[in-house]
This record gives sequence, structure tokens and C-alpha cells, in this order.
Amino acid sequence: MLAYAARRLMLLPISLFLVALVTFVVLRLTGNPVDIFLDVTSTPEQVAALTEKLHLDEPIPIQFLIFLRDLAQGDFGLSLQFNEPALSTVFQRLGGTLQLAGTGLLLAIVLGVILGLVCAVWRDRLADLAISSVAVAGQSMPSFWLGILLIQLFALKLGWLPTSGAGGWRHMILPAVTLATFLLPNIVLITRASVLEMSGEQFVIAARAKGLSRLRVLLTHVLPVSLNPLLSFLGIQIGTLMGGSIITETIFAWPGVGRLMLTSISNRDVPVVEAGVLVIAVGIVLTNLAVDLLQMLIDPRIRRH
Amino acid sequence: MSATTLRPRRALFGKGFKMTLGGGIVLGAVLVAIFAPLIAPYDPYQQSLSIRMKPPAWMAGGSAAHWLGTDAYGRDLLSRLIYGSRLSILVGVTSMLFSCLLGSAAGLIAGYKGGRWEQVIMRFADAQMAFPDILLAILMVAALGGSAVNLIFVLGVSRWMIYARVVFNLTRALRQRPFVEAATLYGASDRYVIWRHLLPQMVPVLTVVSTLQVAQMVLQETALSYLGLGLPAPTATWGNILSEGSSRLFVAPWIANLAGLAIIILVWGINMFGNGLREHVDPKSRLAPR
Amino acid sequence: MAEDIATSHASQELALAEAPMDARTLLSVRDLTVEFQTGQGRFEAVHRIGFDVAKGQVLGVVGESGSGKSVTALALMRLLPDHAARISGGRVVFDGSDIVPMREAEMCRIRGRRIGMIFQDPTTSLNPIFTIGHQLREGLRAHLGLGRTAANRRAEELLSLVRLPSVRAALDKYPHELSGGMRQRVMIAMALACEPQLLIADEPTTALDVTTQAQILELLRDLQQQMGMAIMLITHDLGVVAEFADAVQVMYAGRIVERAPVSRLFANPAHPYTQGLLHSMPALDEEDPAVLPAIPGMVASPFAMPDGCPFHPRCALASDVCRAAVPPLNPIAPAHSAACWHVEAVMAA
Amino acid sequence: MPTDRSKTAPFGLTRRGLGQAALAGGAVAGFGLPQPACAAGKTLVVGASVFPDSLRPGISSFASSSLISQTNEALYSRDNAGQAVPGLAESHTQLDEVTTQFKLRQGVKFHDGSEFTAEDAAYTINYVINPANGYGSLARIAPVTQATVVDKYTLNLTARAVFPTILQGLSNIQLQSKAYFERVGFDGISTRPMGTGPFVFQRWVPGDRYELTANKDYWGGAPKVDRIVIREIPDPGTRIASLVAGETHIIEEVPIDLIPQVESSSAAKLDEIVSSVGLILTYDVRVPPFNNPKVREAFDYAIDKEAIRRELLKGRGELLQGQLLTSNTFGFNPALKPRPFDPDRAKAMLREAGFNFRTPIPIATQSGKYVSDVDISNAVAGMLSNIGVNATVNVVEGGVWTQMQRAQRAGPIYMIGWYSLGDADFATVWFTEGSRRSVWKNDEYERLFVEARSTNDQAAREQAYHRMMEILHAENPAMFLFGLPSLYAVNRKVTGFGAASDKILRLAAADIA
Amino acid sequence: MEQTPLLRIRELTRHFAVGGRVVKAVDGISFDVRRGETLALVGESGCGKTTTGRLLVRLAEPDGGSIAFDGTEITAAKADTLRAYRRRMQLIFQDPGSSFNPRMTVGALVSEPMHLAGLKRAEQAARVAELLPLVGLSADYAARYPHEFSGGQRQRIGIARALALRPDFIVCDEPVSALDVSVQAQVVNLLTGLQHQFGLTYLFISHDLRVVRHVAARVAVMYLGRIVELASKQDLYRSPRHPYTRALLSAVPSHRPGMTRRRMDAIGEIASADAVPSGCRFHTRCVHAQARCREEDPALRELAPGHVAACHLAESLPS
Repeated sequence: MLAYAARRLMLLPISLFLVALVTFVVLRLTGNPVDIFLDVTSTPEQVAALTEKLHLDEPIPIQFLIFLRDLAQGDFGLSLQFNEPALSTVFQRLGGTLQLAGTGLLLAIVLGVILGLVCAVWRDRLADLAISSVAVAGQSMPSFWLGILLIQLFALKLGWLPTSGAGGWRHMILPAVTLATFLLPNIVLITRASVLEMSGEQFVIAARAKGLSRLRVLLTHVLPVSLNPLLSFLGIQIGTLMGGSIITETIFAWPGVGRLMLTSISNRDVPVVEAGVLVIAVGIVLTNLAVDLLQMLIDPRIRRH
Repeated sequence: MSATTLRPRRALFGKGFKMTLGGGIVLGAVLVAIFAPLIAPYDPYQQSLSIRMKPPAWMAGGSAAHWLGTDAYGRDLLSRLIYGSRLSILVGVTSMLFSCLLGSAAGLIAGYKGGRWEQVIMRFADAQMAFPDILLAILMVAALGGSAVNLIFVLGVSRWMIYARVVFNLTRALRQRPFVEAATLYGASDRYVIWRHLLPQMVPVLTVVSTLQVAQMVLQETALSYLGLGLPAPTATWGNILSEGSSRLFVAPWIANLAGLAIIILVWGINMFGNGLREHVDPKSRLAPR
Repeated sequence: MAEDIATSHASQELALAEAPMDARTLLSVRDLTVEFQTGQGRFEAVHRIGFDVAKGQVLGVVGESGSGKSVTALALMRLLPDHAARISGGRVVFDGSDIVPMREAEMCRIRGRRIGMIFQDPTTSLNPIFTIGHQLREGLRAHLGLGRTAANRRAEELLSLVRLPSVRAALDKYPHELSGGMRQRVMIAMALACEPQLLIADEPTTALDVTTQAQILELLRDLQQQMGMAIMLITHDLGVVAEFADAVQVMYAGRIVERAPVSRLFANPAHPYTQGLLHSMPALDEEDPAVLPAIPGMVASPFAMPDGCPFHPRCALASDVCRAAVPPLNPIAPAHSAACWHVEAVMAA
Repeated sequence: MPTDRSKTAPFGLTRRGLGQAALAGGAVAGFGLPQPACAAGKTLVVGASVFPDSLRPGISSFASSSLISQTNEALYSRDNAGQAVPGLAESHTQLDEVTTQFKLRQGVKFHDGSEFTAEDAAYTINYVINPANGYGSLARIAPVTQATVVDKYTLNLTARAVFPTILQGLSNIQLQSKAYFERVGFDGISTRPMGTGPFVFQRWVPGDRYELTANKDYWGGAPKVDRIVIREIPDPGTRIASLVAGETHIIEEVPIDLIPQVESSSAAKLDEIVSSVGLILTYDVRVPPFNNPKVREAFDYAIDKEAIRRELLKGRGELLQGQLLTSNTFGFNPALKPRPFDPDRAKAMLREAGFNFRTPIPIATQSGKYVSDVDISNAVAGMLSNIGVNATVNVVEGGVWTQMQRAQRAGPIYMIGWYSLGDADFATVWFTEGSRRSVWKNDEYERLFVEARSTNDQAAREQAYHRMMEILHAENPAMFLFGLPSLYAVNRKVTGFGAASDKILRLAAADIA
Repeated sequence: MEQTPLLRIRELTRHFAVGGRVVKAVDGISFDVRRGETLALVGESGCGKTTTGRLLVRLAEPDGGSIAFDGTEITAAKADTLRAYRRRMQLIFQDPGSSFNPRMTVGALVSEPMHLAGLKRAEQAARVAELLPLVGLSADYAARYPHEFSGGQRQRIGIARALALRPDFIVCDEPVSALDVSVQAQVVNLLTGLQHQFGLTYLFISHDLRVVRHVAARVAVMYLGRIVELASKQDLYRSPRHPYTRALLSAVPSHRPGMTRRRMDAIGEIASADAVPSGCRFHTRCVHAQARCREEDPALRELAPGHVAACHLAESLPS
């Protein structure tokens, strides 16, 4: 397992290299950061200085190599907006995103698995129909609109929760719920499908033939085995969650990496965008690795390969 | 278990029902889009500030002249929603086609050729999985600017690897299948195997994936519009209408809500249809949603 | 019971009349009917079958796919897939009580404790994500209330019982780390964990290699002699039955078509289907005819059962009466009965 | 919330290696925890519409001025109406045509306890006027050539020529402590501002919040509240919602359409002031179609400005009278009148000018920078479409906006507002070549601008500005739209706060009842 | 003088790499398949019999050794040459269902080999109409889809397809093991009938010693990638010389109730092909194994005319 983890980690640089390459190319397409970051009234000397500082006077491939060199040293340069190391700018906001994404993910998983189980157990009954239909409707809903509706209802009409920003746990509820809805419907449907599929497995009948009760078989035999497809899905969708946090953080003015990315892209803060994208990519790759390891932990059959 | 009664429990939402209902909604939306000029009561871009933010006919202050009311510039909301369906569907479908074509070709090459091709293509796909699609889309729209063509390109590029993975796995699985081996045994060329045996087998799965992807693309377009990276105003897209309306929820909630409703209905219809199709193609539902 | 026989559908209990339930009877099945509801429609997978299993008896149940033999086994365990199948009639009296109307909780106390079951494919019958030990202990702890150590000790005993090498190490292994034969041994250990009175073995050797098959059968036979439980051995392989069972019943299209003590069935098959099965199997030690005597045609779809005897479309002896009426399971000799209108002709052939 | 720490813990290691542990760690660890103990006192929360990218002084945006002026003050500052009032200087005297002497306030303490003296003022101003430093607001005091210390509390400023608007200009130059500046450098004062202002810097979380505590020793009297939190809430709906919900006490920039939302709340009220910003749509006169003055004039006829003001601005603000300046600005030419709305005439003129109606005309605008900016752009685009022009709206983000401005490639039309702060000098400068903003050039205009700037004769200046307005009116380098109001919404419990025409938050006197 | 065999296999080897381990699926086997005969390849799962069949028809590429078909070396043949031979060599799959493209009709399936061989459409149709009755199916079935048929019927379709190009040689890979007992006999009869009718040569892969005894002329027994015994049917069944063959035979359930079984010569289960034991591969399971067996890999020896076995103790085994 450790060897596997090591092998996977060795692939990380490849992924990161490709992510870095794409980011670099796209950002170079968007124009000269010097033009953005110097005031209209700036002097030619300043332009030259910044151009040199950002190595913009070098040919593009050289720029990329310089970028990679700095990257290897963890140096993304200074944020053009905040005038501080880009990476620490990103890390400052990472806590917020992790907190939000973690809560949202937890909420989505716990609720999703419970609802999915309910659907599977009462398959084709009213509860299943109701939950599944809502789940499909949930898949179909622009989540940012849901966020806005939640603000309207819970913050404005009822006044129970704050509208935006970070603070105590109450600030967390609406954004976390909104973020959770990016994954929740799918988790419900996958859990349902997975539990139903696994319920038909021979070992489930065999377990019941041992005299274990239906509920016990469901919870101790079917559910653990059903978690693996769900984990695979989560591994793939962790990117969606990050994407969702961009939107959610924007709606709720949540100080996280997502919103930082959005503003940095709009402001062409190249170092921060590059640092942010790579930090997100590392996060996603590591999450995927964690998911894989978790799957191995659950299913010994996967451990071999 | 009840030993004495067997209630034949058939899903109320059977695949037939899902496909009919979903397909009906989609067909309806497509028809509306095609015949927009005939159906829409007004020019969707005709603004008249004096009647701005009139509520729908059923609300106090509404009038039958504008069934769904007007938006912030006095444009007829119904007409804008009708015209908006054109771009939403167009962007959704073409970007899906683009990413399907791109991804399927990549997946087919990787799966069929294997070796270095596989390494390069699938590593790239993996890498892109580590790049949230919406983030990539934001980056690219920011770089390229928001036009319909760019939007389609960006949405397509941001999700090609979904198809690449599906097609790659299918190709690999199908190549092992005895009927493909049988064809090889009879001296079939690669091209024959691909066209005659692999692609036809993939069509149902790809249809399902593509259908559900259209839904995702429509949602993605609205998300980009919300972030101000969609098509430029005053273009009538549902995303733009929803985005414009969302800043006026308090004073004119119907603008955003009706646009949101339109999106939900269409996307729900597509999802319904896609889910039905999935159950039809793959009754054991091995294809994960999305 | 007499009233049931009078119904239009021929009950299969005629043959049982001569062998009334006695103290030795462990399981008594009467008029058991299992109904399936599928997307294509409704059908009876098992139709009013009846049979007895005596204490310590090995009953072979032989049939091809779709004959209803596995469904019968699941019905006895009340493990039919509940969204698709149900017991629509009949009684299953196990050790004096009818399990058909039993509550699920009661059923849980019977399953695994008083009736054990093993399945065709040990690979899919073991949960891949738990160790052998865990899966063995599970039943022990549920039924016998054993503590962890006691359960572990008992699990070790059981694995030695089924002659698994290096028992202690095996407890911590996962199913995929064992060979097919070993897995089936584990399944047997599990089924026998609480020393049940009846073991239902559903094609226990089909998925195994020939040499493994023989070893598993040998093990089962030894364990049966040692522990004295009754076994209901379900198989499609007459050879397996010949070696192992005391009595055989042959099923075809959801009905029992013949029942006999094992030696008698092989010597004097009374149903054309039984006869066909026996003959169509190439022999191992004598010269076959150049052309194997095959049973023509194929099993009818459960949705399109022919009128009359379900076997008549494939039967050389089929006559008008076969096409018109389902033959009852008639006694033709002590403990031997067959459901055929032309028993005499068959036995003469 | 102990989970917060555990979640961020894995990154602690990485961060430590970056030498930024204290900064980042502080921000993250404090994140989501209950408000610190000092919250026990009165905390005033402001919802800002736009946050600056950084706290770098002098980036000539009102958003950054507004934050920096909480901690740092100028020699002369402005009141809410935009008039220059004494700040760190108590008075000034004109020694000769080009030299102004300032008497500084005595006994003023920096937040670090050191005393504010002429040394500090001279040091800051000399830093600003050194072109090598690239200080953004340099243009405000461009004519100043030198700051000299006369004594501890007296400062002389020398200009190149007569500089009639020197006080207004100085109001944009926040003064720094010389010792502190020298110690921490420009980056230091940009990350931890320290000055003489009514509030003391505590924490700056870019994109989220700016936290300050009251300076109890403030020369103008201790502020009434103990703590100030300025939060960035870019979405106007959310901003208003936060006010209505009581999370914020003051919010900036209430969109006109959402005024009913404020008015319907019993907790909040609207606070409004006429600002001196003239909102215009600038044409790129270098290339077709707007190199043709006929096309520019035709466009002016195509827009029903009165309808936009009536419907979108709900009658607020004023219609620019066919010129850049608002009517309250010195130099406003009352003789000029806006061109009437006449779409037929516009259409005819466009045809006459050979205008290609299929040419895409994207109107570039920022969002939330000016009242109803996007709405107005949309309405203009809609009116242009009504006469068949293929107009769209291109909402541009801040960074790109700067890029476009810098490169003078903002597209065929872009929306911008110029503050005059009461004097034409500040607004008219933008159409001169020296501003590096205008692509429209007019020799007479240039000449008049310099003339008006170089005399203290107010009548002569006014005459020059009148003529410049005539030129603008005739030439149409831009479409002149509205003088915009500045709209704040305030919790009814808040006293001592007023809407500012220059969008600077003045909170020293604000209190929560 | 014996004719050249139709197939001459020498030292054929196929190794896979799975998860860093080498699986010796086929490990240097040699045998001939004579014209018109049925050579059966028997053994338990994992012994390499299916891989051997696939190597012969070149669905898998051998790592070493040679295959000569009708006197011509085809081991390294290029696609073009191979195509000509492919017409003469066919494969009948174990699971007929999965060897059909579910989207093709029976007619299209049966004519696919002809289509690929370049036959005209009309010829194809005519041949399909000929083939279906030949395998006992109605010619009308051509328009139907394979899923509409039962297992036995599908195997008939598979046989028809294999016959489409009038091959000389057919590899039958467990052709009846997926079928019900009552249908097995039908398909076995069909295969033997067709062999007589067209003079076909079969390599009959099976684990079912009863069926093999019925159809084969000679039988090769495989164990862990090697042939351990090869003999005529009569010799093999009457006097098996390898303990493994003896174990296989004694493991087959008898049809005679009450008959006591011979003591098995084998214990345990087939080892994994990625961990082949040293010496004689069978020694880990052999009740007769001696020290020599653990060290020395026995070669195939001719013990009687046409009867070869790879066992050191072949002569000294108790009967």
C-alpha cells in the first residue's frame, strides 16, 4: 500500500507539470500583467523594472523554464495585488476553503449516504420516489441560485442566519449547505444505486443465510462494500467541489481560495493564480490518493495491485 | 418479508416514464427554441424603461401584456426566456458535441493504441481532473473573452476527459470481449473493428453520458454567466437573465426565479431523459450519474 | 391435506401419502409454490411441490437451470429476493413448525443455526472486504452469543473440521487470498458453525475444478457422517448425486418429476426426462454409441409453459393425454414415484 | 471550533518553510473563532462595495483612499461635501505665487506614540513628488517641486507655477511617519499602515475584512466606537441584506433599484449626497466609427438620458448639461444644454455618415464602481439597439480594466466617471494629453487647461472652463450622461455618520446608539 | 509413412506479466494435431489450455516456440499471410453469447467472416441460408438477434459462423461447458457429425473428461502450462500414466451409485501459474512425490507407442 502511495506520488509531478503548463499558457494568452499592475501614470522605468522582475522580456519558453525553476523552489513570486508571496496569499485563504469545503463535503456525505440508504431500503416506495426525484431536481438546479434563495429565506425573511462573510459557525451553515448541494444529489443517487446493486450480491444472501438480520446485513455487509463506488465518485468529483467553492465563496463573500482565484484571474494576478491553481491541483491529487488508499483499506482486493 | 402478498412494486418513475417525460420537456424546449420568433410576443431586446420590472400577469401590478412581466430594462421576460432557450440549448449541445468528439477520439486512440499514446493522453486527462473544470473555464474565458464560440470551446475543452475516460475504459473492455476477438480472428482490420464493433457498442453509453453532459453544460453556462463570464449583455441567455435578476431578487424576484425555473425544468428534463436512457441501456445502472 | 389434492392442479403430495410424517421427518414441504414477478411478467418458478427430508438423510435434488431447484432452496430459507418473488402457497414445516408465516426475527434464529446453507460460488458468497475469521465469528456471535475469544476458538475448530491447512493464519486472510476449494471449505465451516440439523447445499461443487470437486464432496460426506445432519444437495450433476445421496428427486420446469432412492433411480428411471439425462451423459468407462442419445429441444420458457406435461414437447412418448393434462407424481414402487402418464412404457424402454 | 485548526494543520508544516508562518498562521488560526475579547466594546461594521487590491497608498482609487484614510491623514482633508478642510495642517498662507506655508497641528501623536512633525510631512511629500517612486497620486500635486521644513510645525511647499487647487490636491496625500517609513519601507507601510488617524490598524484580510481599533488619543477626539470592521461585500443584494439583518451598520453604494429594500426595513435608512462625479461614455476617436464626429453626435441623439435618469436613477442625480462638469462644480457652463432625445434624427445622421449598423459596438463598463453603472450601460445599449445599432455590454473586471486603460484600448466606448471635487481642474485634466488617458486631442482645450491652472484669477479660470465645456459639447469626445448621487444606507441607530461625495468613509464621529 | 500433421506445435511459450509477476500460462509445449482427428486438451482452470487454443489461432502472440500450419511456419506471419490462414482456422468460443456483437443479426454474424474475406453479398446470403440448417437452425433465424436464442441455439450459431469459411481446423474452447446437461449432448453430436461430414480437425479444449472421452481421438493433459501426458483416448483412459491424469479421472463422479471411488492421487488444488513449483510442477500435490520430483523437472517420455507422459515415476506407480 505504501509502495502504491509512493508510486502515485511519483505521478504527482507529472500532473502538476501539466497543470502548470496549461495555467501558464492560458495566463500568457491573457496579456501582459505589467499593463495591469502599474498605474496608468507609471513611468517607463517602472514598466521596465516590473517586466524584468517578471522575466517578461525573455522568450516564452524561457519564461516557462524560469517559472518551473521558481516553482520547484516553491517560489511563485510576489502577488501583484497584495504585494506579498503568492503562495502565502493562497495559504492564508486555504483555511477558509478547507473549512467550508470540509463542512460541505461532510454534510453531503453524511446526508447523502443516509438518504441514499433510505432510498435503497424503501426502494420504489414513496420515500424513495420523493428523495430520488428531489435528488434529480437537485442535480438540475444551478447551485448559486439555491445559495441566493437560501439567503433570501434564512437570512432575510427569517433572519436566522447571517447573509455572508466568515465568523462563527452560523456563518458556515448557508455556504456549507450550498456547497453540499453540488455533490449531495449525486451522492444520494450513487449510494442508492450502489446499495441496490450490492444487495443483489451473493454474499448478502449468504450473510443472511447465516442468520444475520436484514438491518445488520445492510449496515455491516452491504454498506461498507457500497462505499467504494461512492469513494471513486468523490475522488472524481473533488474538482467539482473546488469549482463549487469558487461559486459559493463568491455568493457568500467567503474569504477562501475560490474567490481569491476568481479575483486574481480577473485582476491577472499571475503569481497568485499560478500558486492557487497548483495548490488546488495538489489538494485534488492528494485527495484522490487518500480516496484510493481508503478504498484499499476498505477492499483488500485492490491492495494487491 | 411478507410471505403472503407480493405487491408487484414497479417504479412509478420507470424508465419509460422518465424518458417520455424528460424527452417531452426537452422536445418542448427545442421546439420553443426553433420557433422562438413565432412564439415570442416581443422582440427580446426591445427595451422600454417606463415599464421596467413589471411583475408577471398573476401578481399584483402585472398585466396580460407581459405574461411573465418585464426585466430591469422593460424587456418582455417571456420573450427573453424563449429566445434564451436558443442559446442555452445551442451552447449546451454544441459544447457537448465538441467535448464528446474531442474526448471520444482521445479515448479511442488511448484505448486502442495503448502504450505511449495511452500514457500521454490519459496522463493529460488525469492532470485535468486535478483542475476544477469551472476554474479552467473561468481562466480560459478570462483569456479569450466571452463569445458564443469561445464559450463552446471552453466548455468543451474543460470536460473532454469525461468522454476520454469513458471511451478509453470501454475500448479497453470491448477489445477483450470475445466478439471483438472473433472479428480479429476473421481478419478484421483495426478500422473495421472500431467502426463495426467498438463504436456501435459505445453509442448507447455515449448517448447517455452526452445527454447528461448537456445538462451539465447548461448549468455550467449559467454558472459562468453568474460569475460575469458568460455571453455579453444584452444577449438573452438564461444564465444572463438569472444573473441579472439575482441582484434584484428583493424588488423583482420573478426575473431570477423564472429564469431559474426555466433552467431547472430543462435540465431536469434532460437529466430525467438521460437517467431513463441509462436505465434502458444499462439496467443495472453501473454508469455513475454525471 | 385430502382437500388440496382435489383441486384442479395435480398436487404432488400423492406420493407422500404412503410415507406419513413420522418422528424422523425433519423437513416437510407441502404444496410449495413460488411466484416470480419480473419485468416480462409473472410466473411460477416452483409449482406445488412437496417432499420430506428425514433426519440425517441426504436428499439429492437434480435439475437443469430453470428447473426451480435453487428457488426451492431459497424459499426454504425464506431468502427469496423480496421485490421479485414470494411464496404464494404451501407449507414448509421444519422440525414441527411452519416457517412460511414465520416472522423475520424468528427466521433469523433458524437460519444459520438450525438450517445452514452453502452456495454454488464460494467466491461471490464471501464478503470480499472482511477476513475469513470475521465472517465466521459473525454467525457464531449472533447465534451462540460467544465472546470474541470464544468465537475465535470455535472458528479455529471449525476450520480444522473442514481440513483447512494453517487454520490460525487463515482466520486473518481475506477471501481472495484463498483458492476456490479453500473458500468453499470456509463456506461449509460457516454453514456448519452452529451444527444445524439441515444443510442446504446449492450446487456446492459446480464452480470448482474436478479434483477440488471430489475433495469437497468427500469432505461433505465425512462431515455428514460425523455430525449426522440432513443434507439437501442441489445439483445438475447426476454423478454427484450418485455418489452421495440417499434419495433423489428430479425437477423439471418447477415440478418434481421423479423421486426415488438413489440406486433405484439410476437403475430404473421411470420418467423420460430422468432417462434422457442419464443417457445423454457420456460414460467414462464404457464405449458410447457414436451419437449420444440427446434430449431434443430445450426447456420451455417459464412464460410460455406448454399445456399438460411440461416435458411433452421434448418427449418421444408424448401422447394426447400428455398434451392435455399434467401428470401427478404417482407412486410406482416403494419410495419411488414419477410424474408421467407413460411410466410403464418408459421403464420398459 | 477545534476542527478548524485540525483541518488547517497539515498545511502548517508547509507554511513554516515559507517564512510567512506568523502572518498566515495568524490569519488562519483566528479564522472562524469567536470574535476576540475587544468585541465587548462597540463595534461598527461597514459593508464596502469594492475593496482595493492592496493598502498601497496613492493608487488613486477611492476604495484604497477610504481604507487608508482611517489610519493616515493629509495636511488638508475633505469634508463629506468635498470641501478642503484643515487636517494635520491648521492653516496655510500663500508666501508668494509658488510657495505655500503650512502651520501644522501641534501635539499630534502617531499610533506608535511618536510625535507628528514637519519632518514627517516633508518626507512623505518629497517621496510622492519624486517621479522615480511612481507614486500613484502624484498627478494630484504634480506642480509641487519641493517640500521644506521651516521648523518643527511649519512646512513650505514650492510649486512650478501658480497652483490654485493645492489644498484639494494635498487632500489626497496621506502622510506617513518618517521613522516608520524608513524602517519598514514602502512595502511595510502598505501591509501595516501606521499614522495619526482616528483608527489603529489591526488586521487586513484581503477580499474579506479590514479591522481597526479606536485611537483613544486622536487629536480630533477619541472615536465613539471601539472597533471598526470594514467588510467587502461586492454583491449589492447581499450587502443590503447584511444591513437589514443587522450584521452591518453602514453600507456603501446602494443600487437605486434596491432602495425599496432599504426603505422597507425599519432598521435602516438611506443616506444620500450629491457627488461631483460626472458619468460619461468615452469614445475611441482614433478609429472608425467614432473618428467621425457625426457618428458621435448621432449617438448623443439616440439616448433618452432623461428616461434613464427617471427610470433607472429614479430621478436622482442630475442630467449633465451636455458637458463634463456637474452643475455644482466651479467652471460649469450654464449656457450649454444636452442634446434632445431624437432617435429618428440619430438614425438619419448615422445613415448620412455611412455608419455600418452591423459593426459590433461593445460598451465597456465596470460593475459596482458607479451607481447603476451596468444598468446604465445596458440601457444605453438597449437604446442603441432600438435604432439598429449592434451594441453589447462588456462588463470588465478591475485588473483588465486597468490594462485596457493603460494601453488606451478600452474599446470603442467605455464608461467612466470623473470626480471634480468641486473644481473643474480635477475633472478637465482627463481630456488633456498629459493625463495619458485621453485619445481625443484638442489644442485649444490643452491651452485653456494650462491657462486655467496657472492663475489665481477665478473669473479668468471660469471663463476658460466655460470655453472648454463648449469644445467638449461640440466635439463629443464622450457622451455626457449624469452627475451621480452617492448613496449609503445606514442603520437607524448609527449617528454621526454622513454620506460622502468622494466616497471616503469618515467614521471618527460615528456612534451606535 | 505418416502424413505431415495439420498443426505442428513446438516449444510454444506464452508468459504474461501481471502485477510484476510472470505468469507462465503456456510454458514450452509441443504436440501435433493430425488431419481429421480431434485432439482434446484437458486440465483444470489455470492450466493454460485456453491460452494454448488462443495461441494456435493467433489471438495471442506466442513468446517463443513455433506453430506450423499445414507445413508452413505461421508463428511470425504478418497480417497478410495470416489472413489466408485465418480462413482455414476457426475458434468456437466457450460462451457463444459474448462472442456475438449483440447489435448484429444472426445473419450478419454468420456472414461476418465471409464479409471480411471479401465474399460478395449474395454469396454470403446463400451461404448463411446453407449454414443455418446445417447446424440445426431454421434459415429464417438469420434476421433475428442472438439474445433471442437459448444457450444451445447460440452455440449452434457460433458453430455456423466458425464453419462459414469452410475451415480445416477448429479450436473448440469448452464448447459445451456453459450448456445444460440435456443440451450438451445435442451440441456434442452436432460437432462430431460436422467433423465427419467435412473432415474437420478439432482441438477440443475441455475440463469435462466424459465429453472428451466421447469426442476425442487423442487426449493431452495439461498442468500449469505444460503437457503432462498425451495419449490416444483408449490408452489414456485405460492406463493413465501420470498421477495427475489419474487424479483427474478418479475425481469424475461415477454414474454408479454406491461404487467406491479410487483413492485420489492428488491433494489440494492447482498452484498459481505465477508461482510454478520447482522440479515436477505437480509434486506439491502428488501423493507419490519423492525427493527427485522436487528437484528435477521431468521431461515428456514415450512410455508406449504414442503415449507420452512427464513423470519420473510413471513406471513405478501402483495401478
